[in-house]
Amino acid sequence: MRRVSNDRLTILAGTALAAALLLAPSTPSRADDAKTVTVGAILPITGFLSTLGPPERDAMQMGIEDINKVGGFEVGGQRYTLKLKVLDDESNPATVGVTAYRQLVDVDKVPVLVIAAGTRNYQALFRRSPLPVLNILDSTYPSILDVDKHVFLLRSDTPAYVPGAVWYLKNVLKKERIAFIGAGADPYSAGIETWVKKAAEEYGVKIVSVVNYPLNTTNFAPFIQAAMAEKPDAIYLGGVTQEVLPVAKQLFQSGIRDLPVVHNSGVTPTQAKQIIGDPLYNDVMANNYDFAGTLPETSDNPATKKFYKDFVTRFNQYPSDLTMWAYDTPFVLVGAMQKAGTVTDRDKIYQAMLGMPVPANTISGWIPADGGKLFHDRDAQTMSEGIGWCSDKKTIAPVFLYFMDGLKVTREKVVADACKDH
Amino acid sequence: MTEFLEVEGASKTFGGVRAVDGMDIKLAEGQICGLIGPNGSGKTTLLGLLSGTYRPDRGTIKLRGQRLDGLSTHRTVQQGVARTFQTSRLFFRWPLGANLAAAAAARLLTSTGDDADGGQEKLLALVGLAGRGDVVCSSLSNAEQRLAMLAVALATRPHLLLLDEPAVGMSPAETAALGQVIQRIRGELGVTVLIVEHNMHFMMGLADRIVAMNAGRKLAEGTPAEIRGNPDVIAAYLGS
Amino acid sequence: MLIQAAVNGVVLGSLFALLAVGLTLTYGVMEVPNFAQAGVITLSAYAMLWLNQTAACPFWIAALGGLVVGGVVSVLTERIAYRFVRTRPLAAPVVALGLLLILDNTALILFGGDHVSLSPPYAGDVIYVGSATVPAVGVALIGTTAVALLALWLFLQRTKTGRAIRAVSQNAEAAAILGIRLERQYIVSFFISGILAGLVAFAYGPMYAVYPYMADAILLNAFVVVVLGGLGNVAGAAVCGLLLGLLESFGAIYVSAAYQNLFGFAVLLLMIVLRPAGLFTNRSRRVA
Amino acid sequence: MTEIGMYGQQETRQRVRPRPAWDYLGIALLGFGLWVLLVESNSFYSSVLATILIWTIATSGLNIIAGLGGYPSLVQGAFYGIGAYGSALAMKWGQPFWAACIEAVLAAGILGLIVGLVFSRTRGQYFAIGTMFTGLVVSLVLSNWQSLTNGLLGINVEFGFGSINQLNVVIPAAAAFSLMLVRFVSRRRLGWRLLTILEDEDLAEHIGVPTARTKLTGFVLSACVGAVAGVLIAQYNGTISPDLFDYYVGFVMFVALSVGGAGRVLGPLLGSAFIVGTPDLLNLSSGIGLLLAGIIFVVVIIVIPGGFMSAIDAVMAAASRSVRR
Repeated sequence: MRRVSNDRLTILAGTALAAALLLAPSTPSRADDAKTVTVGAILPITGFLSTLGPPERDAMQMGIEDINKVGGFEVGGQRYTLKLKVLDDESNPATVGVTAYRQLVDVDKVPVLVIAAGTRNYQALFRRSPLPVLNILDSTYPSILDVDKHVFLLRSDTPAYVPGAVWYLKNVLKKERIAFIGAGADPYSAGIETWVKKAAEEYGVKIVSVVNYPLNTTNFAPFIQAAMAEKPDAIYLGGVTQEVLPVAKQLFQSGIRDLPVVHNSGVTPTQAKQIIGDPLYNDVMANNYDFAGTLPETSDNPATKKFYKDFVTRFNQYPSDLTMWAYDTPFVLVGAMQKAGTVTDRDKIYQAMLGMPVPANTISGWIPADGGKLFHDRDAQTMSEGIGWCSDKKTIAPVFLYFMDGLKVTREKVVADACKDH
Repeated sequence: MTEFLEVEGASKTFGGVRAVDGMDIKLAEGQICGLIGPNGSGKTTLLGLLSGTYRPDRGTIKLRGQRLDGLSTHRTVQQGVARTFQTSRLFFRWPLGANLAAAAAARLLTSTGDDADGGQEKLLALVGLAGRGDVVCSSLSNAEQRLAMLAVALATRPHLLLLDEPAVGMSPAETAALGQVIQRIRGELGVTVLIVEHNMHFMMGLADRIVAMNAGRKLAEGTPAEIRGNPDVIAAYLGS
Repeated sequence: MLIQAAVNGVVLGSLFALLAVGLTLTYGVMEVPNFAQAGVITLSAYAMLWLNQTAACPFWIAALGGLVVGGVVSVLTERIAYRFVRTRPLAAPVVALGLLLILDNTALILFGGDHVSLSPPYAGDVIYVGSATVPAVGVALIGTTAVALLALWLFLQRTKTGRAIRAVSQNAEAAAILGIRLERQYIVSFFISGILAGLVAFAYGPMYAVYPYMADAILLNAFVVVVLGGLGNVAGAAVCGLLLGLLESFGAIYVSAAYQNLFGFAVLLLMIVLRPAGLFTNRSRRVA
Repeated sequence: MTEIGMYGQQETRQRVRPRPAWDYLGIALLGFGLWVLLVESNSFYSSVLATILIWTIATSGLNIIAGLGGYPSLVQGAFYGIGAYGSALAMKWGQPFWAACIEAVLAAGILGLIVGLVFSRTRGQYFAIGTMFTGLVVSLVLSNWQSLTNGLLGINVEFGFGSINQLNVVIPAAAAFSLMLVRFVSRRRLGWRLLTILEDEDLAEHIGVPTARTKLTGFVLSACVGAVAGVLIAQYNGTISPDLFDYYVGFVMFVALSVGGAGRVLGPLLGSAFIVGTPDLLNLSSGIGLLLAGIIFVVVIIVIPGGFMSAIDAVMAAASRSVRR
């Protein structure tokens, strides 16, 4: 085989490239439409978090449309409208997300960045070009708020809802022996495990077995077997919807049907039907309990009820707590920009965000911190809620409302006959 | 006096089959020795033991008093043993000259640096491939490839050259020419040659001595004329 | 406990065996590590799902349709790509990866990335074996594997085409000299391997979920099986599949669940070092 | 002129009368051009280019064992990962940056030595499979050894350079050096020995090439260069997590090398530019991007077996023929 030497080619390429670059004028940066502010978000549209990203995107779009519908908003005497730009991190922030980050922050120059997973992966980037970052998904423990002072969390953190689930198991369902089955590689699951243990110790419940299955497990039989060996009377599953539901399904398929199955996934009936399959899902979900933020569908607030109806009509899907929080996200951004009096100065917007009040027209029922501020140490909080399943209506209903004060359950309200009420 | 090549009790077993079973051979420097025997009698395996392709299970192999058994193949080559194969093996995508240069350079590591360049043309002339150094090996004819393989083996500057059926696929005329090439190799380079070959006629005219093998053992040894008349050899060939 | 672990192991082993025989069959005739098999499984599973849910076919009809899709897609991979790299063993893995990307992402574009469930009528049933419980879907998997392996064995031993495939697998050149039409055997092997992929989709889909990358992870385990069984050795793949399933199941219970997959990989690496030609073969032509 | 001639008969002449190093000058110019491009373009394109250059280093390393030696190593991603994790952890444990770099490269070299020894007897697809599963084991360890690697969350990396500008110089320089290294090795003893192994390993042994030692040297060198790339990606991203070094990364690096042109000096650059750059620059949704990547892999491998470099050769040969006419 003849091989031509690389000599000429290398020289040609090198000189041509160097010459072209030295001669070519640097490309002018594209001038943005002065009256539109881009809301930039990196969301998991595909990958193992793909149950979460798309509804959040849709809800943010709805929120933006609702703001634009009334003529946008005013900052410094100038009216602006919003537009949404979502990049998919494929549930893989360290590789895909990092690129998306540079695109939104350095090329599109968004004033505030909205992110979901991967906060820790962006730490170095936060330091290189700081800007206010609003996380609307990641409640993993230890909290992502310690990553950078520019990070805000627009949702309740793990310690704000997990202990309530254990409290409910002990005091309402009268269960004493919990088996924990977690997604070993998922930090969200690890955080839940930590707080289940803390709560169990506090309330006097026994954790009889803890098993964690590795990444990409599809057959949970050995893990279920290991968990069941200690004869638990309740099962706690760690992880997100796509991790939790397959385990719940295989628990059912292995004949384990009488024990309550508790998780913190924010699963909607639509997702349950899709992931577990019809008609099996109704049976599998029958003894499931899901503890997280309040759901829009169970709210008394008319604006929240309207959002729920609109979302269901438009996307043929039930919105979750995350979806509701995502709807509020553009309102929080507008509030911060108005308080800061700028739509471009990232530092001023950051300072404004630290002390901003709960913005108007939000629907999530944010519980303000001292002085009416939205963020408690950069974390915005709502009531938490436990939901159960109503087999006859094939849907979910709230069984427990609460707010955690440390490990103390406060403002609690147990709904006795949830399915009838609802 | 130490013999040039001295093999004592060499044995090799493959999966329970004794391919070579206690072979003894002595060769004097500058000899052309033929190795004959029926199919499966262990000739090629013995060649493999000498060239370091295999390691003997038992027995010793000494070249000029130096132990060869236990050495890896490339160490054996560096001790001055080169071989060719039954089927043509060359770096087929390379020109013949590059094949020779690679072989020469590999050898240069342990011996003093000869002029590889001048040597190359001489070698090509010696095997009758003068001026063919720029030809890519895959486009050489079968006979040329067999000669080229010989040249590559010689480029490692061996003292002992092992040829495994060098005349396979050659016409009678080409075979005759090969015989002359081998004579010249012995004559001009002083290389000792051990040939495995089925073509008895070719062998009888070429070899000084012949060793006959059967079932992994030495059957007979002697001049071509002695071997031709040996009843054991005849029986082995005709089958008993 | 012991019985339950054994039962789990047999279910898992059946899955590995079913997946591995398809891989090893195509490896045998063509020496390609057919990573694209995972993509064929995905497309076949989505075909079943589409037929079952969108086109409202009964489950069994949908399953049959999915098998055909699997066979056809598999033959397409051979016709469009693999046949061009037959003589280039080092190009084959690259092409295989490329095909896997194509098939998985075709599924992603057509059906989205969500996990969806394939629900056979028996999805919720449980069968009790002494003190152990087996999901009906697990029994279906064991049954499918048993029937498929038996059928494949009969096909390879008793039919003319089957014998031709074995001949090609042992020595393609010699088979060609004997007048066996290689092209035909390649196509038939890939079709069968596609059908086997369809069977994996049918039996495995209901256990976990259908999504574009559903078979990528288990394919690695199956690959361990293929190498352990001896590349191209169908019987070896079947036996090693079961062994690996049991090993992983008992390993998960008695050693560590987190490193379950690692047992298989560790055995594989040991194997490559100690007995490079595989457990069930004395062929050594592919190694030094 | 053929490259073959260079490590053949001209090898001995070269020692006496070295040729002017036009190749090195060319590569240096190329590196300079890439540096200009890196600092001139906006941060998004710049980051894509930096990633391409870091991949160029890793695949240049791979080029030694896989391109010159013909051994399809699929474990390069693991060496890349060990470079990244090794340097990040060493710095976390208080080592200065330069020491951390050396330790990370040494760690990769030692692993390379072990893997090379373990698979010394395997060839072809068995070697590929063995190295692939080794990569798999490394990536499993990276994601499961929580106490060391912090699992999937990954770890943050201390910045070892004075400024980002320094890093922007180091990356193209290192890429250019990695190309030069392959160019250098290919004309030296190690290089032509690897090439004889690529052609026919048994014959190589029979002309006196110590094949086992040669492969091992090549493999360890590949591992070390891969680790250098890992150090740089850790510095550039400021954060690392196991999915950056998943087992398929080694596979994709091999694909990048094959697509660019295995055994060719510029092959890694072209292949990396193509594999890393295309999805990002075309800004495709992930499904369509990967589908397209898959189609292009298959087409390139089938239609131009020698990769882009051989296509360029063909074009240049045709051009020079038409000029002469």
